[in-house]
Amino acid sequence: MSDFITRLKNITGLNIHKEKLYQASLKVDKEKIRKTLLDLKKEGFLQFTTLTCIDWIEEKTFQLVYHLWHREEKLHLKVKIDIDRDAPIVETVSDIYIVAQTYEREVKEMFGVDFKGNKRLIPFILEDWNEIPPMRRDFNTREYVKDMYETEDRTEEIFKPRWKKYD
Amino acid sequence: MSILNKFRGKSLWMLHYCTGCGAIEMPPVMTSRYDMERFGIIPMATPRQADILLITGYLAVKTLKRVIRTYEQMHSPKWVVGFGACTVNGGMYWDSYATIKKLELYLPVDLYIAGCMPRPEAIMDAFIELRKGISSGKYEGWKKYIENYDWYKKNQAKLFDVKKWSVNYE
Amino acid sequence: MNFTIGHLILVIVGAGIITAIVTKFNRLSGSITALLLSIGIAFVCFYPAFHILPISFTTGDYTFIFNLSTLSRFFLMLFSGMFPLVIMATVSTKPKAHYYFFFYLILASVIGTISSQDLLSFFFFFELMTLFSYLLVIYKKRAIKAGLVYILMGIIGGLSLLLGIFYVFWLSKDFRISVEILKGSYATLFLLSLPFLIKMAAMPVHIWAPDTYKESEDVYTAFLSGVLSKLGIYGLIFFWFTWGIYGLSAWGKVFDVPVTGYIIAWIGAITAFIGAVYALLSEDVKKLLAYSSISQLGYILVGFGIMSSLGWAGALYHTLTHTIFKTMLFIVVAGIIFRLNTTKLSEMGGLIKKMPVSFLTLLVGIIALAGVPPTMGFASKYLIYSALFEKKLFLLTAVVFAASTAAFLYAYRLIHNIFLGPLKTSLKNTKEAPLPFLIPSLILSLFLVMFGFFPGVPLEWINNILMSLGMKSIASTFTTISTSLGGFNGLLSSSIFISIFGIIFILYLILFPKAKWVNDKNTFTAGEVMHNTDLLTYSSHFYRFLEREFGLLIKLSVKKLYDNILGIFEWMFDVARKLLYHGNVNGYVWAIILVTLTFVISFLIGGLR
Amino acid sequence: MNINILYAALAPIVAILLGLLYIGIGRKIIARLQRRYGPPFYQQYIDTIKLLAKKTVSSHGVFFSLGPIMGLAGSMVTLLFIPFGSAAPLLSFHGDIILVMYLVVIAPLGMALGVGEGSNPNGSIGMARGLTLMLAYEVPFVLALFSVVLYTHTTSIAQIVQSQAGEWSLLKFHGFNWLTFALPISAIVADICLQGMLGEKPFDQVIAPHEIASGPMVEYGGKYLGMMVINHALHIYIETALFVDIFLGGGPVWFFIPATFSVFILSLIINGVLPRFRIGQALKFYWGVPLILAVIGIIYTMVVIK
Repeated sequence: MSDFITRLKNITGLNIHKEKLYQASLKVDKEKIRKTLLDLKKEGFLQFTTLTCIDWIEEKTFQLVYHLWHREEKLHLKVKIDIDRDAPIVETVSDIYIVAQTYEREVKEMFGVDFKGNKRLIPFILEDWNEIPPMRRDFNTREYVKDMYETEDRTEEIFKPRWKKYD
Repeated sequence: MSILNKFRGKSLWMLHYCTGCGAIEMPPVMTSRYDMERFGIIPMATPRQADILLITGYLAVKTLKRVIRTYEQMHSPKWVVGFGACTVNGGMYWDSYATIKKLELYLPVDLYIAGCMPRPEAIMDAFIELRKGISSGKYEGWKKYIENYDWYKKNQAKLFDVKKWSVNYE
Repeated sequence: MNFTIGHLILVIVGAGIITAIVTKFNRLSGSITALLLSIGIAFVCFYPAFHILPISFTTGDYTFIFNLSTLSRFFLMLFSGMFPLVIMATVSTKPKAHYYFFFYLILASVIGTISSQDLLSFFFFFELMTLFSYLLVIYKKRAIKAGLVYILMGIIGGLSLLLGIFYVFWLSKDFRISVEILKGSYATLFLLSLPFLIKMAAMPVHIWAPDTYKESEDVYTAFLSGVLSKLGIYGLIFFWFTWGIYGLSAWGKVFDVPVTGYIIAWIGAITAFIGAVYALLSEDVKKLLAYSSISQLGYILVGFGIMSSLGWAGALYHTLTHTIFKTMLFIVVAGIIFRLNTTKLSEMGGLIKKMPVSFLTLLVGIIALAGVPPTMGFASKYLIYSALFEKKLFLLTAVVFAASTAAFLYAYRLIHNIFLGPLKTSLKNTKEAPLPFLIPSLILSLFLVMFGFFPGVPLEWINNILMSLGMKSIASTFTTISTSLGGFNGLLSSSIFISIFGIIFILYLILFPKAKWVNDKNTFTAGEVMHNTDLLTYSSHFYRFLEREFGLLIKLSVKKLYDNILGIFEWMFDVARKLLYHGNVNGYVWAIILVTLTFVISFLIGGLR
Repeated sequence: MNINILYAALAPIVAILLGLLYIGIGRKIIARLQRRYGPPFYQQYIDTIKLLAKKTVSSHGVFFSLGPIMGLAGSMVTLLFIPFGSAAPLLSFHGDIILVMYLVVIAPLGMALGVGEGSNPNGSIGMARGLTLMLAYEVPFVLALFSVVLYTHTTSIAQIVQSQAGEWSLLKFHGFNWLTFALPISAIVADICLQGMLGEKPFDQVIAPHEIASGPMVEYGGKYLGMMVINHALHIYIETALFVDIFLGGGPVWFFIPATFSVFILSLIINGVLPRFRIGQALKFYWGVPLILAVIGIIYTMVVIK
């Protein structure tokens, strides 16, 4: 395992940290993400597991984490980039890994991160959503719920359902 | 029409809208262990044939649209049964931005079965209650829905575009 | 009033010329002229006070004889009765002058064919009919390739007929068939049957039919498939009854059926089945009807091949039924194509609200096609099955029954894909087919239902033919048909159905509240809104699961066989070309000497005989 | 003759009541097979009345409404041509087995038109499957009938029933005139085909609620569905009565009704333990063993009558 990481370091010149037995992480610049993933794919990271996003609201950054998996060496590699929270634009990797297309759609919808070059960045699961993306930390869920969905009982006037309670 | 109500009560064809974890309680109710067919309750494939709309679990706004459309496609007399805490007040999704909290605001729920999850015995008991109620003409949610159509539509319109989703506006 | 067949033919040709001239000046008035003249001709043929007399004239030592037998009269009425209805359907398509001219010439040559009693004039008119028919097939530019196959098969049939006639002449030194001489001659039987099997598109020689029916002008297809193909069964009966059943039985019998007839019946059954399978798998409405036509003509062959009076009655009855419903179906479909400009089934759908009259006529047509009781389709199926049951031909019954059940499949597909299902968004502004298409189809559907109530009426006519051919007649009254095994009452079953339907319908009107009409979008789609209702159409590859099961059958198509034979011929001619046209003078000399020698030797052998 | 007309008027009502009862008892038996308690035997009556008492009627078009009516009329007219055992020949002297084979088709055809106008692809797929299934079972079935016709020299059902007539009394049991004993192979084939005709498993591809949302019935609800349920009851009665008339000798009423019921229950028990074929497999099945058996049955018949 460590051999492979060392070899990977030597070949790609990347600063990879081993975290657990089968896990390693790597932080690169936002501009270098495509080149890095291309290199890693060449090295055998054929599976793009998922793409996640973390909202570091205090540091005004989004952290995108690309999860890759190497089948032969059994290595889960996390490639992390930081992007500016105010102008969240990053280049797509969907032409490198085709599955990334969908993950990018999800991140776009839930965090509002724009992916330049993704051909299918259409709405994903939310329908008729007019607010700021719901997974951002500055989105106030409680308030939104309070506004949207009434919680007080006011069906008395219309039609009161019956109950079956089991304690 | 009380005689017809007796027949209606004894033959309840059910359309179960299975979201979330509630669906897992249905198979024991349907199969040999609890056997709901002995009360004349059988699952149906399409809303056109069904009498009961059973909603087992949380409803996101997105699924609510479909449920309302399905409800409107059913032939009256029809009844709605809310199943589990999620339909009562949101349950564990009480602060979720995507799921509705009180189903009775959008559909005329005739009977709630509380619990997270209600056991099969609870479901059976509720069905018997429903059966008695229908036979005596106590449950008339479908009439209320027609009478207070605007009220229900107003509540629904807060969440989505009702014109687009209701069969009655086409 | 008396007149001869010669007059009749001349009048028809004259009518064709007049129509052509009028059409040259004005298309519409030409069409109306054609219609009026054709109604006049039909009237002349049908009116009982007009007697059509035989005619014969002698040139040299050959006598041409024209006479209408009972059988010919049946076909004469079939052809001349259908003719004005088909012409009526052409009115709104506004065809050119030569279209009508050829149409009339076809009718003239057909009447010549069915009235000629000697072989040479039969051959002459039969070939004329093929030629004019070819000229009409290629009326549309798209049909040139299909027409090539059509004329090729026509020529093969014509050559076979000519060869058969010469063979008959060689045997009997006469151009009239007489029983004694022909006994035991397989070759004449084969040669004189092949052209009609081609005309009826029986299975190994059917290849011209699908493409020709698909590509030819839409209304003409109705005449070609509904009417002209019946010349095949006429020819078969005309030649075969000369041998007589007893004469044919001399070659041996299978299940109490002459061997030759048995073979024909099997050809018919296989044609019926495979035709039906191809029909239910085709994606094009005209191709579907074309294969259906092939399949239905297979039943006629089955009935004919059984060689019993029930079988022949069934064949003739089905001839009548098929003429009526297939002409009607093609006319209705022509009307639909006229409005839609497409023949693809997948581009149609949901037209029931836009074309209700077309729907009703097509419905009657497919019920007759399927052979379901309130129409006359059932009587013909009944006679054919009775014949099969009577002769204990169980394997044939299985195949024919499979074919007739497959007919339900393609009949439903036809009506479903055109009229049912959600309305295609591209067809929102479609109008009902124009009246010229509707009137003939309504008249024909009326006949289909009427004879369904009174199945004995056409049978009486057919009984006359059977008796003139020296066979037993079928016991029947106006409303019933009975055979040695059983029977049915057409009026009773149909009227009970209609009355029960009426009772339930009235109950429905009284007891049911007024229905709430819902649109195409409001269907069960698991709660989803179908913004594009075209997605709800289930029409292309309607029987996909059967495609999988009949995969082998589709792969083994006859067309490929012909292609392979063509390939072999091409290869042979290629070799021959390389051998002969090599540019070497010596070789040419040798070739000439070789050919001359062959001729000399063959002459010598011939002389020795 | 007058009594016969009276019988004919009553026949549809009796057949509907019987058919619904058969389905009800059948549901109970299926439940017991699956170790359930099951609904009461009169459950099917309740269901039918409930469906007819529904208040909304939604229709997709004229033929959508006419389809079930045409189906019901087709089933009733078929019914009148099938004798009620040897008790009442009804109209069966006015039409024979070939007529019945084609009259049976009217009901599905009428239904097919309505289903088609329902503009739901599930319904269309269901109809396509139903017609294919018909293509599958008709061929062996017609061969089984063929052997009957060979044996009895008639296609009239009433005469087939008569040819099997013996002395019928509770004490004296003359079951040995039955064609089942004379033509055992054909009877087996006919029974296999009956499974497909009734649409019981493994041949319930047409309905298939889990695949195509109950197929033809997908858009029908309320009163229309009630009519379809009645039609189904009639259909069950027709098919079983046809089988009993032809192969079990019809018989008096006290034999005829239990016989039709047991034929239905036999197919229902098979239904209870089998999964579903794919539609292509159903075609392959019917055109395989049953077809060969049917041909053997005919050859056997030919040997027997000689």
